[in-house]
Amino acid sequence: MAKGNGDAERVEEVLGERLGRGIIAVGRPQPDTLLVTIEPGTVLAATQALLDDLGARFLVSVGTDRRPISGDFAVTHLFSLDQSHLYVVLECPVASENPEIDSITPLIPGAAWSEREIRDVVGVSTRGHPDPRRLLLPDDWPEGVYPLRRDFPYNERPPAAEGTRPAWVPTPEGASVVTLGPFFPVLEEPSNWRLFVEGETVVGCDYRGFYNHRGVEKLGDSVMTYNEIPYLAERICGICGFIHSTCYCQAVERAAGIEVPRRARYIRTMMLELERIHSHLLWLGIAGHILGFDTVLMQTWRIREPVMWLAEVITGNRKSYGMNTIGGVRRDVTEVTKARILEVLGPVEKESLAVRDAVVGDTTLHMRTKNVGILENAWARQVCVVGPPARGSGVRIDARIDHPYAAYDEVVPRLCAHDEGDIWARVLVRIEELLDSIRLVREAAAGLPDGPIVAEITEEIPSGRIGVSTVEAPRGEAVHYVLTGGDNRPWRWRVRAPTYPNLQAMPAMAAGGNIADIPITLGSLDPCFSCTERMETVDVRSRNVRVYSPAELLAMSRRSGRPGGGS
Amino acid sequence: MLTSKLREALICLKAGRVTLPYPFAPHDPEPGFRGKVTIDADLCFGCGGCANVCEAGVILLTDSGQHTRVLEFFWRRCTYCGRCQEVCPEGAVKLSQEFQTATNDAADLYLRLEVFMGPCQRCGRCFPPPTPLERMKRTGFRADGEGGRA
Amino acid sequence: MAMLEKACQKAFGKALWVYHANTGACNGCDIEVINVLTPYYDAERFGIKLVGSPRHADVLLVCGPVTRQVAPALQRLYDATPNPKLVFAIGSCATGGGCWFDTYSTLGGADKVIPVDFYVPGCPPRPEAILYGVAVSLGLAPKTVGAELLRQESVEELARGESIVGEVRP
Amino acid sequence: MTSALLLQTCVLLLLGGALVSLACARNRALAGWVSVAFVAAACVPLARVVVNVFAGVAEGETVLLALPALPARLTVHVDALSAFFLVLTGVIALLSTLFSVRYMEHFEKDTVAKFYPVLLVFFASMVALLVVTDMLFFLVFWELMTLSSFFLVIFERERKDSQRAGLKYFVITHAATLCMIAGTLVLWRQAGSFSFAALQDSLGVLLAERAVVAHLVLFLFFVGFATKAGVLPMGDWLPDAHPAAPSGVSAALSGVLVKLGIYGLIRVFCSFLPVSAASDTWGVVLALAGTVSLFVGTLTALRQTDSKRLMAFHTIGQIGYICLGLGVGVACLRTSPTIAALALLGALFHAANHACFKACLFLGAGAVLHRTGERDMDRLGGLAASMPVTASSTTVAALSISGVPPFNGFTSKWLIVAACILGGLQHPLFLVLGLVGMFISLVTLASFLKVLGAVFMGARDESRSVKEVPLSMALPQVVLAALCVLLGVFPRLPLGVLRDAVASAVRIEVPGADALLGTGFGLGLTAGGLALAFWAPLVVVLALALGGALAYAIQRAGAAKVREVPVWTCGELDSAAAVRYPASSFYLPFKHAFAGIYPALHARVPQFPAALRRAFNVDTWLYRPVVRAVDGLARGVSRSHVGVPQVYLLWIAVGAVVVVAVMLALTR
Amino acid sequence: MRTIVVVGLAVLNAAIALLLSPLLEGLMRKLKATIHSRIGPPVTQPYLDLLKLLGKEDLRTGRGFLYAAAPALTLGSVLVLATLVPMGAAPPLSFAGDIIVVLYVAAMSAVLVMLTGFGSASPYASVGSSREMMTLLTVEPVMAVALVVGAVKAGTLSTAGILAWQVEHGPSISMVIAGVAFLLALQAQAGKLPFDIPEADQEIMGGSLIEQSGPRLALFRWAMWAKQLVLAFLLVELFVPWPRVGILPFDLMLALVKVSLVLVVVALVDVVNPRLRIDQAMGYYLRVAFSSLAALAFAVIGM
Repeated sequence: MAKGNGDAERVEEVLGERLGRGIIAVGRPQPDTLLVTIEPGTVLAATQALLDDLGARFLVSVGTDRRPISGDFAVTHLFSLDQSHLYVVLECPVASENPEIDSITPLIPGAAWSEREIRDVVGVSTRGHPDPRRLLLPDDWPEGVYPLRRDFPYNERPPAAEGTRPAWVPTPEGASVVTLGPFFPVLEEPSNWRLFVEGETVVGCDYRGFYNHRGVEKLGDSVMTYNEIPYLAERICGICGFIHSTCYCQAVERAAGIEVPRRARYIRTMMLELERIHSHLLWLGIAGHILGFDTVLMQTWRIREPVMWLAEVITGNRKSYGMNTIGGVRRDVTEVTKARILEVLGPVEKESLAVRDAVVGDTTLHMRTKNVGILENAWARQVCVVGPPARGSGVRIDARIDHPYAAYDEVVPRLCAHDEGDIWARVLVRIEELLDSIRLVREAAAGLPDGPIVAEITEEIPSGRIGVSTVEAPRGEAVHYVLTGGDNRPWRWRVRAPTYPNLQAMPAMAAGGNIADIPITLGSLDPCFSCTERMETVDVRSRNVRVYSPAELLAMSRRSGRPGGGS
Repeated sequence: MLTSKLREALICLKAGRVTLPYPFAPHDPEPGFRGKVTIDADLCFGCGGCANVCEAGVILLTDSGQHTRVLEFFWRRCTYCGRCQEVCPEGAVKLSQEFQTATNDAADLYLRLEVFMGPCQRCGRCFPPPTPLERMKRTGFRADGEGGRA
Repeated sequence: MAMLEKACQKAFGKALWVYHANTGACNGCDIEVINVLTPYYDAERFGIKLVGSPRHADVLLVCGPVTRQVAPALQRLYDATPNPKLVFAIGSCATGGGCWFDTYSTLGGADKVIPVDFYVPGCPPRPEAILYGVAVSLGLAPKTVGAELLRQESVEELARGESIVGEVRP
Repeated sequence: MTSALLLQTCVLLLLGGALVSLACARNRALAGWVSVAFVAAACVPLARVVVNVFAGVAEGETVLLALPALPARLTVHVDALSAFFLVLTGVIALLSTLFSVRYMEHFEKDTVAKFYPVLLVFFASMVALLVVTDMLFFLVFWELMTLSSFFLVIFERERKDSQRAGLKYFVITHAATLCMIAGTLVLWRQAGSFSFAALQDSLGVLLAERAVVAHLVLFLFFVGFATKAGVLPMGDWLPDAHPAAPSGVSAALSGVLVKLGIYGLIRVFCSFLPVSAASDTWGVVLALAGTVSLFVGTLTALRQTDSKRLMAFHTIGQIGYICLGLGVGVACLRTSPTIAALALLGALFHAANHACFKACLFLGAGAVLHRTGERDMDRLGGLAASMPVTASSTTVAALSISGVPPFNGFTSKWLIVAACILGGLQHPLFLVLGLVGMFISLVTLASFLKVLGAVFMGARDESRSVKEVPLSMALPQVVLAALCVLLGVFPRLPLGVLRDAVASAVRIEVPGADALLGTGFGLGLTAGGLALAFWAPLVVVLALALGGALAYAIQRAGAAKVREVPVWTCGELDSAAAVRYPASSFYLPFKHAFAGIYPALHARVPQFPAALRRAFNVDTWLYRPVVRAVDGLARGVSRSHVGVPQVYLLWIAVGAVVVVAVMLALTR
Repeated sequence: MRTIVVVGLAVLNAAIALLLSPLLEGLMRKLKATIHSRIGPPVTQPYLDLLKLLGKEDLRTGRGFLYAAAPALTLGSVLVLATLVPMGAAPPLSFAGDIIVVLYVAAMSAVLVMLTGFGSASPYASVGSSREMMTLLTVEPVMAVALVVGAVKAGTLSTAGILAWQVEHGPSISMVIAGVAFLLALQAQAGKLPFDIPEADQEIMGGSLIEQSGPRLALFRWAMWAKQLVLAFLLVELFVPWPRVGILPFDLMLALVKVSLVLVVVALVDVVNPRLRIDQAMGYYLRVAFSSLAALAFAVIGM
């Protein structure tokens, strides 16, 4: 990361010029992470500088309740300098008396949800936010109750507020509303889209999501330890569970400076790519299903099924593998399973190629996907779209290449991008990635080094450290941010799923389209609401358990059963 | 376009009919599959490690009387992560290969184990009497250690 | 006429139309539910098919813990489905709330909001497990689980020579 | 009593009614009921005349007045064709007057003094022009009819759109009248008389000697009558004028007034025009003009969201059907008289049917307007529950106009389309026209499903409480809807009568009803012993009833319980107003495809100097003197100031002189 | 005597439409499943579906006589259509309706479905009905042209007349083109992909029928299956009636075999296509309609 060093200095320099005394402190928690603490009043200037002078890409904003430690809140904006392989963490302390900070949404449309979420969960409001409606709490949630504040118990269910109505955008004149969801056949998950239509033409839409908000984070607040959270992270999303658990583990490992053995990194890479294979095949089928082309669904899922069986062989479960743990993986890939992997991949590759050849020339599919649901490159950048939707619009980002993790420094993926920005481009990106993933799994299997699969953790994870990790999920880049705490738990764990920014691009893609195009347009984002609507996390249950080596942990954990908690 | 349709048809026809005979013939999971939780009552000494690591809070520990510890598995919400199996020092808790657990009654998804045990008065740690004879010898210890073991 | 009525009732189990409701699940179960319809498992063998409107449904497949936001909608969904109907709770979240059974923004399992007829635990349940659940509901297969009450012998019982270890209540 | 006497009684009753209603115009309800009484009374002698005619009581022409100088004679003669149109006039006049009594309540500001008298004069003029057989008097009554209907159109004269509609109506119809005058003058020069018989002969002579002039004359008549009938492009006044008038009048305008254009066309092209190559040509022209208006009119109607405007465009479309049938009939007169007779039969039957369902639809739209104050269908919805009678009768009428079997619209369309296809065996062009007719029948269906879907079905707006209209408004709708069903299911009787009408109009021998329509209880068209087409509504209705009963038995087989539930909107609740699918949203992709078919002219209503405006103010020179004379009614007279058309009148007068001069020069 | 024959044949036709249509639908599903590489439902599944639906609760969101009677009338109108269409013999009620009547009666069931959709006050149903109408607007002309070609060839509008003419004169260019056009129209009339736009489960959740449950849904579905069978009969009988031996059972069996083949083609097209958008479908059918005018031109010049 020598390059990162030089660029970090440049960032410091630029920010120093722009902000002057606005900078409170500058730190380097990891070689590729720059932590800049600034006066909250200079947040707009800092953001402007990062965007204009350094070409930074916004990742996510995190709101943290630090009152028990330092008596204030913190709003942290994460940026990525993709070319420089550098994360920039912009931390703004916010006084607890009047928690308010300037909104950066006017500069970065993609920050809108992050900031709304901060208002919802920790109660730091944003000045100048163009759309300060409630984002993720239930409609009947009382005002002024902030679930992610430290003094809010994880299992408290405040009584419903009276007479609340969902905060819907007013219907444009002359249009009628067609509601999609919360229960809608092609949205596998609950979310409420209100399409404003004139005839079949969509003139606008409003999104009320977060029906899937389960309180993942706060749950950890009272129940989880560092080593339990991977299982929770996995259940943020059933399809890309391994991505989230990897991302979380990496964030903690980075914060704590744990070196993961190479074999574990390779195994993680293999699993990540296997997950991409089954996810992309799944998506192809679902896309076909949305278009009524059930044959595609049936055939791609038939091709996919052996991959699922393979997952069962390797991990013991078809999904929610339970493979990751801090410092490595739980199960090894033996020679036998390796042979099995290669055996399965052969037909998958052959049939995927056949599907590609068939689909690419199918003009009826083109009719439905070409020039439909167009996401302009400029807008994709503005709302910080990630993953295949971004790459389909010519935004050439891929976390595996920009911030290499696991074994991606040695098993190098190909960046698959198209410039058209329509649904078809996203289809092509995914098919190419699917084929590339098969290559990557083969390479990783071939190059699998010997050694341990999990690092011996000998020291307690220090508190107050931050770790930022990005992992390229099939849907795009997942971001996990961990602020370590005492008591064997993170103080704050923030997850940004890839769908979170991608969904924000949906209104622009929907407007002017046809009702019939909405499901496939939405589908082409490969949205994953459950990921999006998790809710950060974590603090640990009240008992004091340090992190030790697995053996020690084992011993410790026998100490006591957890009282209470019955059904 | 027509060639494309033909290709699609070809993929379909090449694959043939793949439907598995399940449920009319068994389709067992791969070895290593994490299924329904089972417990070997004889091996458990009631340490509660499993309850401690269970992320879904499936396992409830209550001490009833002086030498009975009750482990209740409300495994209807079990997430099959296998942590309990991992931490169990005696290998009493195991995830079986069983996945055919559908039922019409939520009460079926429940496992209750009453462990006969005696906690050490000094360290408060529970341990099982290794032999029936020893068990008989060790009656009379009380479960009043720290950690509020209920 | 009465005969026809009876025939209609009999046909119920042979043509279950399924409406899939995700009430806050992580997608795992949802994907497995769809998987059940795909070639390897092919639930349509049993006349099961996925429908788009609750009015057409005979079975509600509920996946996921019921979140606070989705609960009223789930209740409405239940009311919008014509009788007779079955509710399947698919996956650990829907059967018991999963790892979020007691958080501030969920209400727990599906049976906290609507009556559930069949529970299919699993995280996620394998497609076979879902098929098995269907088979159980149709009476094609017996249920194999029951509440297990295990007990180690106490001193007194040992003395009496009694042991009830491993008894399974059906 | 002779027909002439009966007709005089009828007209006098109507005129008397006009005076009496003017006298009691202060009391709105009284004026209304008086008008109804007089119209009803006038219908009695009218009915007698019609019965006489169809019973075959032969009467010659009766001369009531003669102007030897011209020479013109006010001759009265009722043949079967006139009788048929008299029936239409009588029925619609009675029902629309009845409807208007309560309907006029909601024009609180406007006095009925300018409504009922004018309406009755309007009816009288129509009756009169249908029975005269002298072209000069025909034109006089024609003008009277035009003027009286003009005043009805601009009834709400404060409204800008009423002004514009009135202006347009005035200008266009007078231009048309001018054409007719010009044509008449040419023939008059040749014949030296205004009597129909003389004009007919002179046209024959002209055709033989100076074909160009003859065709020019025919063209002038075609323009004149087609304008009144609402055939595009001349019928452009119609979509503005019909909605502008009060709904009862709209019904009368659409039900009868435009039919008189058809009457004129039949007189000219079936009676005057000899069966010759010229009739073949003009038949094709008529058919093409009809197809153009049905195509353009109906597709434009599809795009409307104003209920009355939509129906006005449909009038253009349906007149197109009539005109198509007429054209096919005229074109086939020479080559295949049977098909010609069928086509004309179809055209006339469609005219009758159109009078029923279109009047019913306008009354239905009026009822909705009366109760909700809305004509914009985007803002309406779910009225079926609160206005069941209106909803049912509108549904029947809508299905009729859309040609859904077994309602009456289907039977006449079936006749026209069958005639087109059978005629198409000789003139392949008619095949295409017939197909267009079938396609447009679907568009009509689409359009009226939109009306039903947007106004009567769909989400109810709970915030507005709407009641059903009173009996006097509901009854006319029910009667008309019942007529739609009866004429559809039992078409033999009306078609038998219409055969006589056709026979009296054309100059060829028309086969008997049995030879035309078959001998069965349904309709079976035969020609030369070959069975060509069949339609037996009774059988189909019976089969449908049996099939439906069986289906219902199946439906109840499982003894399913019925439960009323709220609409499923994916789990979230939404207000009915928000989720309602507005009329403008229906078939948008389809409408976009035909968006440019009816060019929209955005002409501004011209402003004129105040002095001119005053000078031509209708109220000052027409109403006020009359009204003042009748004690104290002046107060109610509107102070509005529409004067624009009168200026045009001036221009038209000048233009008329020029045209006549040119015509005379040509004929020399 | 003649009356008895007519009534008997009419009942036979209606019975075929009513009782065999679920079986053919079942066959189509089986075929679809085979293409999907799976076993699929038993061929009798549609019967079970119907039976089950008949026993379910009847949920209603609309009111009024028409809304209540729509399902029965829809199925009834299809049964009427069946008696106007030849099935092995001349159409029993051909004296009551010619091809124009056939076209309009065929549209009647669609009208009732649309009215039900609008009547159920659901926005999705309205979108569905609107789409149904647009489909009808472009599909019916295709059918009309195809049938009119027959009328022009035979010189009569009578279905029986056209059938007799076609049996006598054998195949001709214009009738082949018209038959193909009719087959294309059948795809949309049967509500199969790529033209199941009005139903579109994934977009508008069943369209016009979203609010229909239990017996009402059963009747609508049944009517749809029966209609696709009846129209397939119309296709094979009017455009490919040969060979014809004049013995009813034989001709009927032969026609049934041909109908099954036609429906197999429909199912095959269904299974390898995604759903089109309504504007694309309309454009497609408009093109078909205009191309089929060529058949009309051929017919006029006697080819």
